[in-house]
Amino acid sequence: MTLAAGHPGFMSPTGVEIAFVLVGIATLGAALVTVTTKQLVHAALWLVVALGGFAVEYLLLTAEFIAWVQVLIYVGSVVVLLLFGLMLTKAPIGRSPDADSGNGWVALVVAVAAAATLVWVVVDAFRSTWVDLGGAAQGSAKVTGAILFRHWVLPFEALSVLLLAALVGAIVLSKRGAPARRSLLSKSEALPMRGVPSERKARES
Amino acid sequence: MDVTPQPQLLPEPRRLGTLARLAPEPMKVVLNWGRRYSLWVFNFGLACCAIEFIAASMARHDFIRLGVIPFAPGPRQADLMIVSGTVTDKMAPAVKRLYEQMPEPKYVISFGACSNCGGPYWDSYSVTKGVDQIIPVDVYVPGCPPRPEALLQGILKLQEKIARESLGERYADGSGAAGGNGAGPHPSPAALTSALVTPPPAPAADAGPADASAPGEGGR
Amino acid sequence: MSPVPGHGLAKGLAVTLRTMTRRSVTHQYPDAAPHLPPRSRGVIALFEENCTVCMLCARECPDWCIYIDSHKETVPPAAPGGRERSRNVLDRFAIDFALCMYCGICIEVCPFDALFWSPEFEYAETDIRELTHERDKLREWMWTVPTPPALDPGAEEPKEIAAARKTAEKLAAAQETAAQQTETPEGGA
Amino acid sequence: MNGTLDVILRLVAVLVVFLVLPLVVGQTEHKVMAHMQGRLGPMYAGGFHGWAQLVADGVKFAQKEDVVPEGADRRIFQLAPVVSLLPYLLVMIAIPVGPHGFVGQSIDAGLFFVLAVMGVGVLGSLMAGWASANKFSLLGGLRTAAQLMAYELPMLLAGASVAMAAGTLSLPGIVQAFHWWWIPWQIVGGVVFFTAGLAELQRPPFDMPVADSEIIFGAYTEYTGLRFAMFLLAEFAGIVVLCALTSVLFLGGWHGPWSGSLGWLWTLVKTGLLAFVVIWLRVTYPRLREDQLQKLAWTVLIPLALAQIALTGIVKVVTS
Repeated sequence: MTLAAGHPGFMSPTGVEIAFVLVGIATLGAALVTVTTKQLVHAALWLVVALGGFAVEYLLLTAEFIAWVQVLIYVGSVVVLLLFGLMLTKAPIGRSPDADSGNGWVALVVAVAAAATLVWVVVDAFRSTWVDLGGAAQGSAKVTGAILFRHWVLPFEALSVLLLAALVGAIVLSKRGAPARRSLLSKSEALPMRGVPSERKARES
Repeated sequence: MDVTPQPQLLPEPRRLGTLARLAPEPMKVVLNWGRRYSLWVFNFGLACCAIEFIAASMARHDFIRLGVIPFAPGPRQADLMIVSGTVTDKMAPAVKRLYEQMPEPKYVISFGACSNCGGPYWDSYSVTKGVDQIIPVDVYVPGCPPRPEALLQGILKLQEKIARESLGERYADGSGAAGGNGAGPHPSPAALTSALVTPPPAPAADAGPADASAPGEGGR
Repeated sequence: MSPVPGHGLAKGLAVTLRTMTRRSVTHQYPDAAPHLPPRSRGVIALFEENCTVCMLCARECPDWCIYIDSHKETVPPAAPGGRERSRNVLDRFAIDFALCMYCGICIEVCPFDALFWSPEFEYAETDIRELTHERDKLREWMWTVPTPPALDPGAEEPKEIAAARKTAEKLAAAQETAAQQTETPEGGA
Repeated sequence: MNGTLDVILRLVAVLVVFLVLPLVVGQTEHKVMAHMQGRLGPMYAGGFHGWAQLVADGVKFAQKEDVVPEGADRRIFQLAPVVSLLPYLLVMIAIPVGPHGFVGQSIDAGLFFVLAVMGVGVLGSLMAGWASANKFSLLGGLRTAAQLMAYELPMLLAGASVAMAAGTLSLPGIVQAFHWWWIPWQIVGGVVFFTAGLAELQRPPFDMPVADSEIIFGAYTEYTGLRFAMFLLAEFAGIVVLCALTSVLFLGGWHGPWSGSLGWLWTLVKTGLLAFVVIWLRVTYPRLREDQLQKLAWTVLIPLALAQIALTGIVKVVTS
C-alpha cells in the first residue's frame, strides 16, 4: 500500500477497475443466489462461484498468493467438506421446501448491518490509500511472507497455538471416545458369551 | 410370466451423438470404423458359456486385440452385450432392462446354444427359448459351449456387419425393416418366431414362412 | 513375514516387469489358424452316401435338433422276374446348430458311419435361421473332417481293411497266374 | 501485437499437448498393461499394433446416445465433465517444460496455483456423483470427497517442502534452484507427493471411488458418450499433469546432460517414465479398501510429509 500523492479519482476508471467492479457484481450475485436458492447442493456450488469470484478479485489486486490460497483452501477443501456433508445427509435433487427457516428478514437485517459496518470501517481506515497496480506486485508470496513473519508474527503465532489446541483437543476427544466404545462393545459381546451357556444349561435342566 | 415382447414398439430415444446425426456420407466410413474397433463389452454371463467368454478375454485369446474392451463397468458405457448362458424367464427382465440401459448404437452377441434358442433346456418350463425373444440379437455364435475362437469369429462377423451398416438405416424405423435379418431395434415376435422347419408339402396346404405367430410359442 | 518392509510390494512389481519382457502367450487367431485337437467337436458333417435314413440319430438326439425327411422309392428288380425292392431316399437332413449341444450321440449311434466330427467352428451367423445347416452344407463339412488317427503300431488290422486287402491280394494273385499262363505259351513259342 | 501472438501460440501449443499426451498415455497403458499380463493389447484398430485404438474410442464415443437420467439434476449433470476436465488444461499452462521461459505462462505462486486448480477438478466428480440420482454415484462421490480430503494434505505438505528448499513458489524457479543432491534429500517428499497425487486421481490401487465390483463406476456410473469420454480424458490428463509436476518438483525437470538445448526432452522423458510407473502400479497392485486408504493417508503419508518438512528445514538452516 502506498499513499498516493495525487488522488487518482473515480472519474477515469482503468480497465482493471472496470473488471474489478464487474467481477464484484458477479460475485455479489452468486452470493445472493447462494443464500436464496432452495436447492441445497446448488447453494454449495454457487458458493464455489462466489469464492472463485473473490479469488479473481484478489488476482486483480495483484495479491496472487492470497488468491490461490483462497482457491486451495475454500474451493478445494471447505466446499468439498460441505458437499461431503450434504451428500451424507442425502440432499435431495430439486427444491427442498424446508430450506427456508423463516428467519429471512432477520438474516437480511443482520447481513446489511454487518456489511455496512465492514464497509464503513474499511473505507474509514483506508480513506486515502490507493493500491498501485502498475508497480511491483504487493501481494506476492515474498511480500506476504515478509509482512507475515515481520510485522504480524505475534498474531500468526497466536493463531498457530489456537490451531494446535484445536488439534490436541480433537485427538483427546477421539482418544476418550475410543476406550468408552471399546468397553461398551466388550460388555455387549461378553454378555451373550456368558449368557448363552447358562441359558443352555437352564434349558437342559 | 410371459416374457415374449408385445408387438407394440417402445418409445426409444433416438438422440445419438452429434457426430452420428450430422455426418456426411464419406464420414460414415470413419464413423463405422470407430464403432467397429471400439466395442466396449458388457458380459452378461449366466452359465458355463461365461467361462469360455472369460477365456476369450484372458491372455491366451485376448479379444482386446479386436478392440473389444472389457472395461465397461456398467451398461451405460457399453456398446456390446454378450449374453453367454441360459436365460431363464426369471432373469429375462433383468437382461432386457440392462439392454435398455445401454446407449444406442448397441449390439448384442448371443453366445452359445442356451442363449441362441434354449439349447439343452429348450423344453424346460423356466428357460427363455433364446435371448432373441426379448432383445434383438446381431450375431449368434453356435456351440455348447463355443470355443473362445468361435467368439472371436462372432466378433469379426459383427465387425463386418458394423462396417457395412448405416446408422440411418438402423434407426430409420423401429419396425424391424432395417437389416436383412429382421433384427432391427424392435423386431416383431412373428419375425423372431418364424418356423425353421418347413412342413412337408403333402399334408399342409398353407405353408407360410411365418405361421407360428402365436405369442409365447418358441416355434422351434 | 519378510524382514524388509515393502519386500512384497517390490516382488509384485518385479513379477509384472518380468512378464512384460517375456513373449506374450496370446494366440493370434484371425491371423493364424488355431491348433485344434483332432477330435475337437466343432461341427457335425454328414457323409450323405452312407445315410440309410434309419432315423437313429434323430431319435437319440437329446435336443431333437436333427430334422430328417425321406420317402420310399420302389426299385425295379435287378434281374427280370425278381422281386421289387423298396429303398429309403433322403429328402432333407438338417441339424439346427443353434440348438445342438454337441454331445455327439448322433455320431455314436450312427450304424453306417454317416456322421463325423469336424473341428471347424467358424460358422457364427447374423440370422439364427442360417444356423440350421441343410444337407448340402452338412455334406460340405465332410471335406474338413480330419483323417482318423493312425492305429497303434502292431495293432490288429481293421476288419474291413483286412477283408479288402485279402480280396485285392486274391485278385492280384489271380491276375498274376493269368499273366503267367499267357506268358508261358508265348515264351515257349 | 507480438506479445499477443506469443501468448496465443503458447496457448495453442498447450492445447495440442493437452489433447495429444493423454492419448499417448492411454495407448501406452493399453499396451504396457497387456504385455505385463502376457497379452498383446489392441492390434487391429489402425493397422500397426492398434495404434489408433483410442482414436476409434473417441469416434465411437462421439456417436453414442447421450443419456441423462430422468431423476438427475440436468444442468449439473451436464456441467460436471467439463468441470473435471478444464482444471487440468489450466494446470498444464503453468508447468515448465524447458529452460529460458519454455512454459505456457510463468506464474509467481505457481505451486499453489497448480495444487489449487487440481483440487477444483475433483469437484467435477462430486457434482457428477450427486447429480446422477443414483445411489452408486452418490457413494462414489462420497468416497471421492473423503479421499480428496485425506490426500490433499500430504500432497500440499510435500509440495511445501520443495518450496522451502528452493525458497520460491514459482515452478520455473524451483527447477532453476534444483541440484542433483535434492533427489536423496527430497525423496520421501517425492514419494508422498506421487502417492497422494495417484490417490487424488483415483488411479489404481487407490480407485476405491470407482470400484466397479462394488459401486459400478462410482460417480461416472450414469455417464455415456462424450461426457464419459471427458471423464476418461480428465483421468489421463491428470496422469500427465501429476507426472510432469513430480518430475518438475522432485526430479529436476529439464536438468540433465545438454539441458541447454535438450531440456524439454529431459522433462518429457522423466514424465514418461513416471507415467510408466503409474501404469505399472495399476497392473501390479490390488485395490486398497476404504479404511486402508484412509489409514495410509493419515498414519503414513502425513507423518512422512511432516518429517520431510522438518528435515528440509534443518538442512536449509544448516546450509544457509
